[in-house]
Amino acid sequence: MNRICSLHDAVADLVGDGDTIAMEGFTHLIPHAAGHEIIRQGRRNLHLVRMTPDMIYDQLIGAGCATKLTFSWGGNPGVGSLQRFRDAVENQWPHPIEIEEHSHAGMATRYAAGAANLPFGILRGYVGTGLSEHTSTIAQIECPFTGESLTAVPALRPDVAIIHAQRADREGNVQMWGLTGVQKEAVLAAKRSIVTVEEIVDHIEPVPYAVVLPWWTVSAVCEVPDGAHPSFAMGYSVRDNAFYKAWDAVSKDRGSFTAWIEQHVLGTTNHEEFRRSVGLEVPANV
Amino acid sequence: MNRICSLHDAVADLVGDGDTIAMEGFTHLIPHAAGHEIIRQGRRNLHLVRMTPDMIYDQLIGAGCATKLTFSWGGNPGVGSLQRFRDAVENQWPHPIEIEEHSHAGMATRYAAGAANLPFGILRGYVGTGLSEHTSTIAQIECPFTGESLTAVPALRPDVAIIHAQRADREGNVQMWGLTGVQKEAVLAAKRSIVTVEEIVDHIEPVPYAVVLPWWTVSAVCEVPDGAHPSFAMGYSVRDNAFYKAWDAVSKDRGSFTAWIEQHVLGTTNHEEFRRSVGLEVPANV
Amino acid sequence: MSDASYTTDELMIVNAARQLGALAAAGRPVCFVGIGLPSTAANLARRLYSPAPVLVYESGCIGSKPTRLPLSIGDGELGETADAVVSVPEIFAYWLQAGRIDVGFLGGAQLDKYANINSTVIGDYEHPSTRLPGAGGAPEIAASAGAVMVIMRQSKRAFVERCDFRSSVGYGDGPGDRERFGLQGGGPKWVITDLGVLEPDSVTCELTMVALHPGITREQACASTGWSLQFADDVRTTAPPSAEELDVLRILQAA
Amino acid sequence: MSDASYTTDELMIVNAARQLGALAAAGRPVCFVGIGLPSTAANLARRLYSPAPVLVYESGCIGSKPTRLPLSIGDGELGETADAVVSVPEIFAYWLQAGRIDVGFLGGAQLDKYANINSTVIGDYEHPSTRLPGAGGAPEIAASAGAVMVIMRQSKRAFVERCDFRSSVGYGDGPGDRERFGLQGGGPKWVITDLGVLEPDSVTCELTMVALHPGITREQACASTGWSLQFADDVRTTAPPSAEELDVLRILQAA
Repeated sequence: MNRICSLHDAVADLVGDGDTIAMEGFTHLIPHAAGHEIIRQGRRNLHLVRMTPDMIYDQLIGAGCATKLTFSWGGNPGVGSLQRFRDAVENQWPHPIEIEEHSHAGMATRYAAGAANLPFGILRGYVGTGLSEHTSTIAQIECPFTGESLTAVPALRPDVAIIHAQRADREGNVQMWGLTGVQKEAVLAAKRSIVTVEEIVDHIEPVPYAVVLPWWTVSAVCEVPDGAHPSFAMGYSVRDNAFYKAWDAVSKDRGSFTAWIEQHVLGTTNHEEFRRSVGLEVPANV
Repeated sequence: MNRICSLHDAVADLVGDGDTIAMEGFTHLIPHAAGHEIIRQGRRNLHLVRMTPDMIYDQLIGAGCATKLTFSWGGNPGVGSLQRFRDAVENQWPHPIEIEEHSHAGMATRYAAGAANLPFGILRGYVGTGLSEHTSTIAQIECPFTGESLTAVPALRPDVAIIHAQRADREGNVQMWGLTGVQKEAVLAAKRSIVTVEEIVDHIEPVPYAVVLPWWTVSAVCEVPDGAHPSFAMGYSVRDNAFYKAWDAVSKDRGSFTAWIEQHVLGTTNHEEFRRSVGLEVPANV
Repeated sequence: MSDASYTTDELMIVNAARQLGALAAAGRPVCFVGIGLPSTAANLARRLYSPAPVLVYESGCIGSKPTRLPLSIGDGELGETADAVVSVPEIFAYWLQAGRIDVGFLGGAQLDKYANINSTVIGDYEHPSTRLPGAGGAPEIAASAGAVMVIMRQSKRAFVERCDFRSSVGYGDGPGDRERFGLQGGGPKWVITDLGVLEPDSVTCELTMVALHPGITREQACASTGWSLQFADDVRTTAPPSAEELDVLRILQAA
Repeated sequence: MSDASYTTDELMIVNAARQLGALAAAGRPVCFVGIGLPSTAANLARRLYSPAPVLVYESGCIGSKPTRLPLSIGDGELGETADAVVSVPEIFAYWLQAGRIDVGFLGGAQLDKYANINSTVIGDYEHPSTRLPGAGGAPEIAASAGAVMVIMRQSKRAFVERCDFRSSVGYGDGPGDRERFGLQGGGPKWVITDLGVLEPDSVTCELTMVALHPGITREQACASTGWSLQFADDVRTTAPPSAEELDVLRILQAA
């Protein structure tokens, strides 16, 4: 497979049933189009990992793709609950979902440990909370020099990391900027990675606060303009807050959710068709 | 003391006898002028810490300021040995020096742990080397999840970190770019910090790969143009390789070393006079 | 308050901002800010007080000076106006855990009398009646920030004797627990509600009503609290939001 | 070699570059480069072979494409031409330790028959006759790089039965030691000297002469080695540096 390929081919070749998948993005640069493609290709038994699962994980869970979720905060930011996530946890619909719950600091530490090829990371965290009691991947560890007790968490090493970035060059070097969250760590911690980008350019100009992933750390790069929608890509798009708000009503009901997925995701073959289907303008450069 | 002050006042107020001092810089941005000021003010019993002690640490050691050195590589890059460091270790001149020796990876891990307020950091390192046998600040630790054995090193928490940067604004926010090494970690790990800068500007423009230290993380900012010489500040100066090469001859002999320090460092009152004394041009903006 | 010329959100935001103003007077506080009421309060304080609080967002923005209120923690404006933008692992390790944050903000679905907070589940963890978003950044904000300010509407349902789940630790089960847990931050110091202000008692650590908003009675406060609410010896009445405070807040929110 | 039209440094550099070229043919290798001969060899290989090796410098530069040879590990040119510049803690944790480096380079004052290297002290550690610069990045390069290439002049003084101090581990005390130590990298695979090329024996792990440079005899090699030097069954003679190799190298060094 070529490093630069279609999102269809990247998901077909790199995402398997039962895989542990980390699709990261901290409000900014969330890889929604890639999530839709996973639903479209009918992946099952996925272990989804993310600090802040939001709408796209709600869709994956509701569509029955996931049997486990590892996370630290699952909500629709500024709107409220994730209805499909709640229905899965509270009512086991469409089937039971196992959850492994951490804090943001713990998840960030786990990704960083994975990126550094360490089996665990340490932090000051969790002590006294209910998480220590209910999550088995939290342990105490003693400092060999001071005797102080700290918290250890195991590294995250996803099978596949999937992120969205602003651009890549033709060699496959990826550049993202603005708030870049934990995406670099997720890619470096993963065995394989897919990056959707707003555009592929001849030459990447350095910009302030940019994170660059060299081509040899990325498995596949796919040009998917506005592939983060309704999230955004700084310099290319703004967050579609109305779309996030509207999701609450769509997702509240199993029937309306299923109809939405069938019409807009399963009923389309790619991101361009999805955009037309939900009434969004198709970017000029598609 | 004002945050923005003279280097004399910063060293007088923030560096005490017996302090642990980290003056960092990875070839680029080495705070030579600050080192001279410490010699000038006659500090004693310092515990010097640095990944790559070079000429300025050679001067501090030869001038009798230091009784301990924690480091990972001590040489004159591209030239050879540090003569004063060798004379201290091999012949206890001007007095014995205790050494605590690590690898680069271990030192970087130790600074990062200090910056993160952890008592230790972990890495895959040292196993099978003589360092494990001779350095007491290297320990084994077991992963609580996999049972795997890893190496632990204690955090570095210097009393004072001293670095050189390209610029600061009038509030004291510091910006450096190019190769920035471990300087951010050193400052964040230290109790106090002094930053010498090429210039103080009204407003800091973001530039690619820049590291910014907010004013509230820095104790003192001192405008010292070319304060890194013979090291360099990208965008302001180039490395004075001839000066590094010439140091070898000066430092080889105790007498010529002492004469040099007396004439150029102890015999001058600030960096501007030092520059005139060694025959360097004084930058126009002094 | 039905005829008040301000909303309960405005009341809480103004009182939270005032507390930041008091801290600012003693040296500019560094605030770790979430989106919503805390972000609004911190941004209001930035406009009202000098020196202005420094805003740090968990998305990695340090020293953000947004000209309009951010809609989300990942708002582009936060990065564009920041002194520095760092990664999420770094913001938690080098900034929050390192003790560089003076004030953290928390809210949640339940708050108990020792200022522990639940934002995880209502009911049993394995079989919850309501699954909430989860702890997010709260456990380590509660552990490591120099002080924590809680902003929550006061009600019997939310202010409970004991949380169903402890997402973040206030004073645990009472005096000495923070020390036993090795928590380095100072813990919750102020709870700003729509009825007034609670603070932990210096001996018992129990949240105690220290101020009531204009027109609020002790009976209303007790009726809106799920534990036997104690009052400070000298309960203040907060000043109503001033015209200036409301003007600046509304301009901020309209931008 | 007194009448050779190339220096021993050029000879070693060209042979090191050729080895990188052989690796490049099997997919572009990522090289962790120090300053000096390794940097020169890697930059020569970048110009001679396609796909070109990727250069990573321990100062934090990833994918540097310098147009002239860097004078130091912190040379501005390395950062300006890099795909990415990262901090020193990150380069060691996320890149070297993570196993992302295919080839690391090492040199030192002493090399022993199991390819352990000493760059710390000659003599006793506490009372050294010569204090050397120290280990620097070597312990973890030797531990974590996919393979290690050593470039050193061969002499009885430098090629010793056993190092005075083990700064970095090759094969320890022989077969199985790397596994026992839990080292994840492949260890030293090639030692390029001014006399030829040594490689570890696949059974004993002992460094064995597999190639001699033109005009070098087995006797010269034995006389320049502090242990009882073994030879491969089929010792090659290296090709002398070609006109093209020397041209490109000299243009590179003159720039």
